[in-house]
Amino acid sequence: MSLSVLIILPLLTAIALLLCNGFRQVRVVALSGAVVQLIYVLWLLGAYWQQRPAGNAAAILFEEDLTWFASLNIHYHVGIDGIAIAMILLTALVTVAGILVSWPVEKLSKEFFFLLVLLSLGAYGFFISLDLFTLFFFLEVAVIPKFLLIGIWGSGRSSYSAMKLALLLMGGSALVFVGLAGIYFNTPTANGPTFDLLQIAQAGISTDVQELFFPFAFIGFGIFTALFPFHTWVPDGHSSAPTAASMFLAGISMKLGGYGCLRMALLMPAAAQSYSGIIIVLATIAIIYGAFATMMQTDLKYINAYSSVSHCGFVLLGIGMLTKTAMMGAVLQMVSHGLMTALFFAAIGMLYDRTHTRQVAQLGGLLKVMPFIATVFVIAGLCSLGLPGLSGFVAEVTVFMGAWQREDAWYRLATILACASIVVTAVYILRAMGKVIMGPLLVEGTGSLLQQGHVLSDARWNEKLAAVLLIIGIVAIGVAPFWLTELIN
Amino acid sequence: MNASDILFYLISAFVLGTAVLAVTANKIFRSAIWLLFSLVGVAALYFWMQVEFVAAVQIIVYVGGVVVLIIFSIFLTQQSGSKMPKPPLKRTLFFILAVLLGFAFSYKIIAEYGFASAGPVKPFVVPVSAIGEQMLDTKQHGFVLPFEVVSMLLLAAMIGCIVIAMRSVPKGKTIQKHTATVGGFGTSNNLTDVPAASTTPDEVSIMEEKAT
Amino acid sequence: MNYSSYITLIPLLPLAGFIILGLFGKSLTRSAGILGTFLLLVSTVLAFYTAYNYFFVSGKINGIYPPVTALHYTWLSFSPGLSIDMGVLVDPASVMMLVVVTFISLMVHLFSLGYMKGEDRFATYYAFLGLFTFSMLGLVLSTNLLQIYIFWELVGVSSFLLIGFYYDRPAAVAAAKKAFIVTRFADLGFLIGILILAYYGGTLDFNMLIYRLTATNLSPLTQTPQIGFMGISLLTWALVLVFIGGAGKSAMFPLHIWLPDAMEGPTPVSALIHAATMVVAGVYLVARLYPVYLLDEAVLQIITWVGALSALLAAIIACTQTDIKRVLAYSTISQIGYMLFALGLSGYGDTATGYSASLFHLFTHAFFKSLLFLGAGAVIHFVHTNEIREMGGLRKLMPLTHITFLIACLAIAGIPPFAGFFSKEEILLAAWENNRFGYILGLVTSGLTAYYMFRLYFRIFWNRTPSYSNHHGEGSWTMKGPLLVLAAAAITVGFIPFPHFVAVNGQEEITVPLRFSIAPVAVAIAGITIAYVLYFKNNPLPRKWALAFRGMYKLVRHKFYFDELYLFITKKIVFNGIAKPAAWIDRHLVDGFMNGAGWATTRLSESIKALQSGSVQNYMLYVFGSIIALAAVFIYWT
Amino acid sequence: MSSIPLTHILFVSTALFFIGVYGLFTRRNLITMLMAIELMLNSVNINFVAFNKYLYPHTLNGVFFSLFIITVAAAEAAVAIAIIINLYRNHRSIDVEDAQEMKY
Repeated sequence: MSLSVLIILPLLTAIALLLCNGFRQVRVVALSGAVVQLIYVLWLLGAYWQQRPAGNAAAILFEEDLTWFASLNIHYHVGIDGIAIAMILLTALVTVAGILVSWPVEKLSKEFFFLLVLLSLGAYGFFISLDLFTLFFFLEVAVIPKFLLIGIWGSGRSSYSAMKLALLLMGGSALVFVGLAGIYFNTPTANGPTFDLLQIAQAGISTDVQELFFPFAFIGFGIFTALFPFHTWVPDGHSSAPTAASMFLAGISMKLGGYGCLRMALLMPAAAQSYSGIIIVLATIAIIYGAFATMMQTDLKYINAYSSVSHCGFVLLGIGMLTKTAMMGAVLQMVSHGLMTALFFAAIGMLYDRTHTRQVAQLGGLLKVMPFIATVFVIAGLCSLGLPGLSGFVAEVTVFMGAWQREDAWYRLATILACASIVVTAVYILRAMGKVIMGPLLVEGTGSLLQQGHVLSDARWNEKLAAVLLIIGIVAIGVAPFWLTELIN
Repeated sequence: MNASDILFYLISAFVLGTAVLAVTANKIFRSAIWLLFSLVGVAALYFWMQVEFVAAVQIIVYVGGVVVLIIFSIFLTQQSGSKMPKPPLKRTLFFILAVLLGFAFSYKIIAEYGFASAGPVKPFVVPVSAIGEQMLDTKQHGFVLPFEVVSMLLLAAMIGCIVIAMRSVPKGKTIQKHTATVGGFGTSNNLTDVPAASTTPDEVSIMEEKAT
Repeated sequence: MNYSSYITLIPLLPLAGFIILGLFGKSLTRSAGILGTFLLLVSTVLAFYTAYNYFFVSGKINGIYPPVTALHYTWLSFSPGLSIDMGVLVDPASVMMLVVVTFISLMVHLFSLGYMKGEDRFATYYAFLGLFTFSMLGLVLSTNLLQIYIFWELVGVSSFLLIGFYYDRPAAVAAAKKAFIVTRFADLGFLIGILILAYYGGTLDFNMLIYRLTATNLSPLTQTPQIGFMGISLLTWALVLVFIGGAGKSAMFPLHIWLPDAMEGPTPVSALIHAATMVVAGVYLVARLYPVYLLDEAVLQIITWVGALSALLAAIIACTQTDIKRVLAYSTISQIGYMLFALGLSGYGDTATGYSASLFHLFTHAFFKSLLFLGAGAVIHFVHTNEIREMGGLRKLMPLTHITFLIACLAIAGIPPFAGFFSKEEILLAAWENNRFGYILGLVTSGLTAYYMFRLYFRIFWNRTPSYSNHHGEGSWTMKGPLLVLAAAAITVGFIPFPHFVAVNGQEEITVPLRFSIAPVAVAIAGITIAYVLYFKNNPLPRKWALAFRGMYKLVRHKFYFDELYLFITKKIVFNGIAKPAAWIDRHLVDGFMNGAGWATTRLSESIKALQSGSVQNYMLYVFGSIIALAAVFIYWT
Repeated sequence: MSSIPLTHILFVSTALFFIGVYGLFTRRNLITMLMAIELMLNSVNINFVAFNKYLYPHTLNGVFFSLFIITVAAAEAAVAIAIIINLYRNHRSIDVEDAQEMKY
């Protein structure tokens, strides 16, 4: 049982991709790599579950520790707890789905799949790292492919979006690095400064240092997960990105930030406590304001991107509330939002492939011509608006229950406002759904294409498989959340 | 002041005078000739300092090699007799002032420091054999490693010269004037070698449609 | 008695139907409906079996029917003691609802076999019906506040799907959205109420919550009433918020606007969801938490007034509507208002009569209202219009429908011995004992109900000679059968000694004195008479009356302009006032700041890029200048 | 033995260096700029030899340095001229002002 396999497998896949010839080979290799990875992750999950009842109460399992760079005491130290394995599972699922959805990508397919695999590699490495430097390293590994994916395969103002996204995320990781370096130099451990999470947690960071460096690390990670004033890369980036990149971006990449914020809040509890008011204000603004901004969007991808801002606000709200339940809710929300938004983007991508428009006003009644895709769209929408039985509800209600445990009146007010967003969410989701899926059939973008005999076909096998995979995840959490909450606990 | 001293000042005056002429002469060919004299003067300075081997190398390499190379390149590139455009007066004045200032600054430093020359304790003799032995010596004060490095450098320079000077423009390709775009997305073109037009979404999706 | 062996099957069978029909419905076509109906039949039989076991085999213990938690497991655990436990709660109210829901649903399933025949998405329709039935049964059997919330949302979404079943009709889509969003808005109150109750009660379980709040002073909610918000105690807040959720689902004023529009769905769906089952969920919710509500009389009084007001206003509006289904929808609002009115009467000191009467009315109403809807469905199926002004004289063409519709009208008007009479009597009795003003309101509503129902009846079945030919008959027996069964129920269910079974604290029968019935029956007959005068024959009287009260008529005809008010709030305030500025701020201020930062950087680099001149000599100048400067620094400053 | 102090030789070499600098800046012809560079290199060589002779007469390090510098200078001159010729081919000019593509 080795966690390094999680990194080695994508690496091997990436190398194999470089040796491939022709896009048919490339996609098969990429898919099989992702599927093997998914199987391995499931196996890992099984192994993890076997450890717990066996009385293994250690916080971190499957540790591996290698000295990487001795003079700075940087280690390759990996290990997982329940939160990490939940995120890894999410990554594996979204990766397989993303590769399936990009099945027909012919343009520079080798580079495309290479970058996708690289992005997933960065995410895996990030989630299993226990060394802050390795963590940061993998965070950076995950940033660069996004820039290229959007810049090269994107649509619309792709270079602008790619630039914006890369610059903001780079700025975020610069802040993260300042925070991490601050922790590194100010932790009194026996053998000098260390990046090791466990040792730092054991040694404890003094309150002054926490309060100085927590904002850096938190805002830095926060930018990745659409913290309020730094969220503007989300709509532009997502809307310009190709379908799979949107899925990866929202499904995996934004979760890097949430996971990082959570780790920082757990590592520096004193500072998290003193800054929690600010975090909650920003998170509440993101939730409400993101939701209202979504109502006015006319492009399907913008709708989902803004709703991501709103939904990721729940992650930050859960973290900022600092109660155990709320934090669990934050993790649930990360997993749930990852699956849901990936599904949503996949559905939008499928619609766009056929109709060549994403404007709500130009679409209508698609249930008639592509029932499968429309159903996927409806399921994603219902999950987004927090329908019980799908994962969104479980996550949101957990966040609310946890948030309500803070007795302060202002925290309560923030919680109520956050609750109110479920109504706004319902409004924008139903507006989009009512127009695009229901109503009279209308496809303006391809009026001419239709006349030329193009048929608006329903989903192909690869798209069906991708959607079904994600829906299984959503329903598995929504119908039986206990397995996931037990895992996270 | 003995004859040796006078000789030194004479040589110095010669070196500096010809150097000034070399950098101010109107015609490029003359400039090269003045440079030649100046370099010969430097060689004379080495003789005066009793390092005959260096002086000999100076004459062989500089006078016999570099200057000849320069003259060749003059012949290759333009009419040797034509006058070069004079630099604008403002520029000339500015640099004369700047150079004088720099010289004064250096002069001051050198004069202040003084280099306590108690006179040579030991006469400075440079036998060629000593140079040769030390050059190829592998022991502590040997220079064999720099020697080898320099020989590699010379080889590299030789090949490099040939490659640079011989590179001819391949047929069918015009030299692209590389216009760098600020903040633009040059990467996509470099990476892909695909015309930018094909990145429009419609074509991509049409391609995807065809693929299935 | 151990119910767990089969009671979970009751909701799970319709769910199985939903999954099977949802996934494989395409290939089943006609048999989809039969499969769905069969699964529901099994459920119904099980539900009746459960009721039989519960009421007659297990019987009373200490004078009351004890609540039994038949199944219980932790679904989602928040913190120690606080978790969503999925379970099955069997108590008189839930068993009663179980019977009602399965029975009405079965009737609707049967009816739809004929009514929806030949529809494109026949299997999908049955799948959605299965989903709804599952959700409603889950709601009824909930043991837990959040469990009821979960199914609450699920019935909401199934209602959305069914209202929007004719998805290519913009009106249907708009109605579906409206229904979902309005109830969602109300659910927000419900959710916050749950959060308060759960936090201070320390549990989500109904029985535990009721025990903690009533039997002992365990909870800070009752222990220290001073903690509150805006001068109102938290308990009051929580109960009011929960009631808002209920009021939204039950379409009480001012959240009633979605229900009339919801009539865009297929008529059998209206019969099931928007008449008999889902819309009474609000009543059921308050009844579930009844012991807690008893702690706070102010909230109960609010409920009374909301109920009474809704009953009256909806009845008034119903008098002027001409769409057959909308009349029935307003009548539903009115009747549910009646139920809540009765439920809230306990706020005046009486603890028993109102509760039983309310649930009794819920019980009887389910039968005759679904009968009315199915009858209306048959009529619509026959004449292909909803507009009563285009109908008339159908009694000869649809004799069976005519008879059953008449029975239902008599039942809802409160004419003895039909079902509505008994339950209405109890409500009015409770009102008479506790709140005389409320009693008068109830009486007026009762008269109005009789009037508009018979207006409808005369208008459809008498009034003028039919302009239709009897070309395709009344419909198949799958459509007629349910009408007959429900008509039989509408006649008989009133004789069930309801308070004996469903009552707070095992309170015994309510006896209505015979002379008390005189006033309500007289009022009802008066209403029927007016309707007879105006509508039995095609005459100009209604027009005259409408003209005489022109202003009022217009106000009522436009439903007191509630829709316009809501449209103003949503369009002008929410969309233009909040959402538009938010989107604008995001694009121009927040994003503008980001772009501005980028722009500033570009400007800066533009301004210093001249340094990179490309001229070698300039570069050399920088190099030598820097060397000299550095030399000066090192020599003189160190 | 002469009585010339070390400083005088240094003055000469400094003067030669600045004459080179002057040429480097005022000339626009690449070949003449190269010549100026040669002058500067020579002045450095003079320094090395002079320091060796006056301050460390028992070693030969300065001499070696000047020898290596001469070698490197020769290589440099050759490469520079190759570049100049290439430039001339592309631009038909060896004026430094004409070769300004490498700007922003």
